[in-house]
Amino acid sequence: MDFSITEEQSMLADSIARFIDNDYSFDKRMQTAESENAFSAEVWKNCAELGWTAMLFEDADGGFDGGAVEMMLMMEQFGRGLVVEPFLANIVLAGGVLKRAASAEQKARWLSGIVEGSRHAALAFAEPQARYNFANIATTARREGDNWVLDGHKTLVLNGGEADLLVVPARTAGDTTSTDGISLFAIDAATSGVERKAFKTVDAHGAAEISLRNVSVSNDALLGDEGAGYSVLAETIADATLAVCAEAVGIMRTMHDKTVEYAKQRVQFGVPIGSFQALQHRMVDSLMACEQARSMLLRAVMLRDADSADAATAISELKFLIGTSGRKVAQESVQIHGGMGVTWELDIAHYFKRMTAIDILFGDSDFQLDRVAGLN
Amino acid sequence: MDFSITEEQSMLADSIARFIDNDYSFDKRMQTAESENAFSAEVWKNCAELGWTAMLFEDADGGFDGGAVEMMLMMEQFGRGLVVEPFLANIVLAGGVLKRAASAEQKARWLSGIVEGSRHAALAFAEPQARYNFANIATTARREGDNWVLDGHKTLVLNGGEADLLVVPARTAGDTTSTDGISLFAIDAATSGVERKAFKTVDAHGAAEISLRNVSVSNDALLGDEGAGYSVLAETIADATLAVCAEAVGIMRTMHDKTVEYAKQRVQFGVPIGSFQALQHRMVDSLMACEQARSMLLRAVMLRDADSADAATAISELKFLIGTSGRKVAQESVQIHGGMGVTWELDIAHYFKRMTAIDILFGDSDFQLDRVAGLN
Amino acid sequence: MHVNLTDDERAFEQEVRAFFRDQYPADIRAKHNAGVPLTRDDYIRWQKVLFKQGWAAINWPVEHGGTGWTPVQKYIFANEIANANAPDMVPFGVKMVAPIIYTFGTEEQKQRFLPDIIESNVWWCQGYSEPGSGSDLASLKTRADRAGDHYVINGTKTWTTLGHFADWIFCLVRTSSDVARRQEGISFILIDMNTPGVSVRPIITIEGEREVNEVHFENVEVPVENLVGEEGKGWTYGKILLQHERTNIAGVARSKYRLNKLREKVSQSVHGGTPLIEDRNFARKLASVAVELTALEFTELRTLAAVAVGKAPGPESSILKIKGTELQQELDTLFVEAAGYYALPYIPEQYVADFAVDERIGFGNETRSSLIYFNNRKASIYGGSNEIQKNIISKHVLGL
Amino acid sequence: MHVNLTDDERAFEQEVRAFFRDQYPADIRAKHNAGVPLTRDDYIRWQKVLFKQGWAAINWPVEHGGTGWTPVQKYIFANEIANANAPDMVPFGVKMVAPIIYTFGTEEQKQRFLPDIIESNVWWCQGYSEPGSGSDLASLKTRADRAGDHYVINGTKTWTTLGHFADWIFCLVRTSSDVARRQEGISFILIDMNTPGVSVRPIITIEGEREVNEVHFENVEVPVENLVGEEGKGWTYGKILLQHERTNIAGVARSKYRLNKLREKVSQSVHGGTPLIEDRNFARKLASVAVELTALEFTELRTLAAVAVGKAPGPESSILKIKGTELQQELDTLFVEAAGYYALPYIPEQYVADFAVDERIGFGNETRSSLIYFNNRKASIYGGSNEIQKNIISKHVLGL
Repeated sequence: MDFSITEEQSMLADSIARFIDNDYSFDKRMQTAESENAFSAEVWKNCAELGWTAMLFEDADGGFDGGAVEMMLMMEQFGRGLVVEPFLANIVLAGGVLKRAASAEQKARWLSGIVEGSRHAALAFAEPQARYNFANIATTARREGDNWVLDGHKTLVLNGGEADLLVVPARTAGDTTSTDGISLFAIDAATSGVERKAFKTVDAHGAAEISLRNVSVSNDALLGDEGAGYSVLAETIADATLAVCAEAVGIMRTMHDKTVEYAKQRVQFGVPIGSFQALQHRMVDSLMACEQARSMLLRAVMLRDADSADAATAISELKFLIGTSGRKVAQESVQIHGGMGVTWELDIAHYFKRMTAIDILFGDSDFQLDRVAGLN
Repeated sequence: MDFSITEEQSMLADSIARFIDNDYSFDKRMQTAESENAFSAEVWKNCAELGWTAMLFEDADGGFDGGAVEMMLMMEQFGRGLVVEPFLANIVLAGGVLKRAASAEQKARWLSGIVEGSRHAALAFAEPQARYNFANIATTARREGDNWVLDGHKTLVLNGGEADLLVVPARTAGDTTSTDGISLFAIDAATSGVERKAFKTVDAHGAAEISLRNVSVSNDALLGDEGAGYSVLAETIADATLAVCAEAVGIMRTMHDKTVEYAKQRVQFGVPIGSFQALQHRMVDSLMACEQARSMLLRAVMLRDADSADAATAISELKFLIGTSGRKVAQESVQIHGGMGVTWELDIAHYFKRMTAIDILFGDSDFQLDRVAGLN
Repeated sequence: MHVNLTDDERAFEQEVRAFFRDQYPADIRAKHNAGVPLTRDDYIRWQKVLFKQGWAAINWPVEHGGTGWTPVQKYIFANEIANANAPDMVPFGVKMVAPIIYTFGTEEQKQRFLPDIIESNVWWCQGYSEPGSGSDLASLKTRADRAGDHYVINGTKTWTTLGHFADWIFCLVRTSSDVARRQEGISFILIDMNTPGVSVRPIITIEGEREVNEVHFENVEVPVENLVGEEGKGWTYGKILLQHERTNIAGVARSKYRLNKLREKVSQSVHGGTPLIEDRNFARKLASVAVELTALEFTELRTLAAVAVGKAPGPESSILKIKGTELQQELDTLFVEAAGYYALPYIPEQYVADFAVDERIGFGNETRSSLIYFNNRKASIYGGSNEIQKNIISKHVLGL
Repeated sequence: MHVNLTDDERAFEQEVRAFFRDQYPADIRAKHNAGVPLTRDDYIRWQKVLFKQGWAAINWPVEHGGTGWTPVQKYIFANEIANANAPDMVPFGVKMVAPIIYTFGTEEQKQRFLPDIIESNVWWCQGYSEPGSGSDLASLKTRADRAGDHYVINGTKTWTTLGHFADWIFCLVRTSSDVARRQEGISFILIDMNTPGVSVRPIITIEGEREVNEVHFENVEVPVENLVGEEGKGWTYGKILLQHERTNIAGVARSKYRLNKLREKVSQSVHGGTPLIEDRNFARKLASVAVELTALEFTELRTLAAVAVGKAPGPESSILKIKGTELQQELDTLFVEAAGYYALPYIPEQYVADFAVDERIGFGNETRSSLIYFNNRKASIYGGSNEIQKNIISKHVLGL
């Protein structure tokens, strides 16, 4: 039982913290967020040069063997800085599937660019009818000669507009909700039959709706064994869920701190509003929520790095807690900021929107609690 | 749309209010509550003389034709006074079944005494395996010659120790949870095979566990048609649920008022604790809960008196609201009273216990919400 | 005690329902239902229809063009306008400044301003809050210095809703600092926004739209006859104004309409998936909000009934504001939960009139749910934050 | 960063588990599991077993008989004693007064009092709160007037837990009123309860049992050598005492044990009915509490780890008190909900040793659930109410 982190780990956290403080001001972030594709090539280049895009990959794949702890430290800082660049989509989601399922040859072809930060990719894990069940896949892939032909519709594909590589789960057997018969394909976004409608999300991340019509790809687009994609998908979504929870903990803490600070500065009735006991007790509730969330995060991270059988459930427990208490902390922060809290010009509003999006991503708190209680 | 009450109705409310204020002090109530059978014959006689035991029965049955409004006004006051005498068990439950199902002859034999307050009765509506589903009846009644023979076990029979008449739902057909095949029997508590274990409830009401072993009664013990008892039972339980909700509204308001009063008197740190904003806002939340509960009560009462088809659901909605917000108001009252709130000598503790019991009676808030949402 | 409507009330209900069915312009209805922001002209055109019907100023005294309706009639109207999903009268003129004018204004002021308000010829906005004066309104700093036959106004007002549409603004201003209680130095004044020195700056709110503004006054000269009532009495008038517009403050009828829409929505399958209502937990949450909403409806009816027999609504109506906004916001979150991933796309262009919803891609109004959720966080903040309302109840109802 | 126990820690865990399995007296175990209140002798007999094992004073310095355990060992012990459902040491002697004595007492006081505490020869109780001094402890009025070689004590202490079992009481008393800060007039003194003038009056709590008392002092003469530390420094000692006993303050291990018991209970059919766990809503509530509890367990572990590396636990531990008691009370309500109608019978005689549960009538420990729920409302009130804890966090952690 040890909560301490290594020298290297704390250096990693510090370097990102410095980057956020010095090179990722809120104004700069908003310029990026309001730009056409909500993304700064310069920032992403920076992430690559500092080795962050490679951090979570194995040495053999050109990475630095980072685990859940490293991912947590990075995402917490990205949360604090409200970073919009597609770390989650490229590294954790698309990269996560490739590093688990791709052959050496496929890795050389597709993963290396992701590790180096030169290639943009996306994992199309969601479908319109599925709500949050990522095993619910209606998109089909059928053999046609030596090729695979895909048909279907994918929703909310994070980084789907920017990506030149699409990782697409499709059904090669079984009925729509079966965990068997899911196969994974790596598809060049330029392939004919791929139609993308790119858009920004409410929290200023790039995404796209993607429809596939008779999209024909050669057999080496298949990642891993035919029909055996579910476990890879599950592992990857679990990592991604853990990642956004770490980001959320960074956001919760930041919103809480900014709110306490505001309450000390904002004077009404001749005194700082932070002197009103009703607000004090609510800010204490928020602090407790932050601490409880961090505790649950550390637990999930430790279990994940220990390859514990409980890790998956621990991540659902964490996501449930984040979903409920994160929403509360965010709402209280806005409320205590008063009118300013609902203006575009203040960062609080944008933290609020990101928290809202995180609750939804990979299944909201109700969905997670059903999983924890073994009800779905 | 009219929230006003008649002259007679307000006189009724006033007379009970006077009785509570002048003749039912907390000390007197506690003496009764701590006595062997938690019941004062003198008080009950008083209720009869003032016409309260007759209020809710029809003129033809020797009553005063009171409806849901009258019941509400009475129960609210009984709640305020923490009255332990078995008005609910005698009048609303046992009397409720008899007035609906009994023949003229049966009424003359059993109901008249209840109306006059001279006879004690009980309705055995609960069974151990049933939780809150009163249609779940394992107790059986089978014909044996001209007689009926009953076997089974009834739990938490309110006033079951005091009662000389037991109204017993038993199954004459159908499986355990079927709403068909439930028959109602009026049984002399002294009948052989009836075993009673009388006890007091945590809120100082008399009750008993009753087991029936080969209890043989003649055919004229059957109330109404064989197998058709469910609707009578449902109507009666609905009335009783409405009654305890009215009582609860009286209790909530009283606990709230006493808490505000205490907060004005109790000095800590040199000021009344009522000057602390965190407590003020929580007391405001309690006030709002009281007002919302009263609104829902008035609605249910009006729909009930209008014989509306929505009445049953309205009562479940009310009970759900009371169960959740009543618990909150009660817990806050105790909390704000501090150590004194958890002492036997202070009335707050006993209001608290009654509120807890009311949440459970006839189905707690979770049970009611499932009914409201059409899930059970 | 009974819950039924009289035959006359039922007839009235039919009349109102027919009016919204037949008179509410189809093009405005379509835009509004699609969540497309209405233009200034849309509002005015619709409000002139209400005026023509005699329903533009429901709560005004009859002699000024009010309806003289009973509380139950007002309740019925509120339900019908909500069920038609038709916009209410923009409140600043008819519901906010007008009562001050007809209660405290001169005969001349009444004749000059009231007709244009009820006929929607002049658009009014509100100048109360300031950057430094939110919950603590009495600390406002905008000055009105007397200079001969006019006042010179300097200062900034904020959170001015639809101020960019407005012709006139009513303001609380400081006409004297040399008073015992700071409230006593405040006056109520009417300002033509075309006066030199008045400038309006947009404030973009969390969801990205322009709804509120900052209004700046730089040496703005306002004739003294635009002062309403006595100098230094503005605070009293302002408070009375706040106590005035009680009906519908909780927005119960609108919330009921939204709840029904939500129930419809989740009862249908989305893109071939399972209807969300089959999720027992969601069904329970929906039922729970419905119960609280029904309770609030009756709390409001009780208040209206009390008012009808002459009791002042008083601070109890703060309960309506708190509970009403809490329930609005609970509904907001349920809409977002129902939308799931479709709450996330941010596509503003979808909400300008000519944008055709791309059904194949599948964005319907789901994407609107999060924007409404974000924007409506204001509900517990404006009109006196819910914390301020609790202070009011604590002091004036509980006597703490 | 890792979550595993070392081999040594696993071995320790086995040792502790074996101890509770083999050394915890069967008769006391049976009574305690049945919810039967333990007698004074039961407690003492059990505590002497712990002493024999060397585990009576876990947190004491080793030289006085403490264990010198690591935070993880203490965490393991807390889990094992909870899973054995064995009573903790009654805290007033070993956990409350002893640390004050060995930190601030004289050599003579240490030798005179500590051995009897660790050996459970003397039963101590606490004299802090007074009828007029609850949350505002510093307002206490019990006086200790110096008269030659003794103090004369007059006043009343309240909420004295198990005071009717106690031989000695430690009190905060006022030795001077003529001070700048009222805290400075308070001293920490030890009183033999057999001294003339000491009387103990029972306070019956909400559920009907005698647990706490009022202790009255009428001209009670106490030798000056019973003063601990300096006169007027009692408040400081008292505060340090409160900061002292951090481990286990949240009662997480006990709550985990209860949660598992509850899960077992609701997984079984009651009297042939459907197991409550099949009610999805109850299952979700159970899961939700479990999550919060797991989070709190790790919050506590983080605090312990911080203490281990020399950081003071500080006011953060107020979080443990608040969350811990909130979760205890949530569990209390779930037990009542699970019991349903069987939460209602009040049968005190069922809980005296010789009462046989009437299985046919069907009362099991269900009936205990409501009494525990009622009684444990105190958890958010005592030891500094949760409101006071929030004030502490607000001031000392948030700096508000």
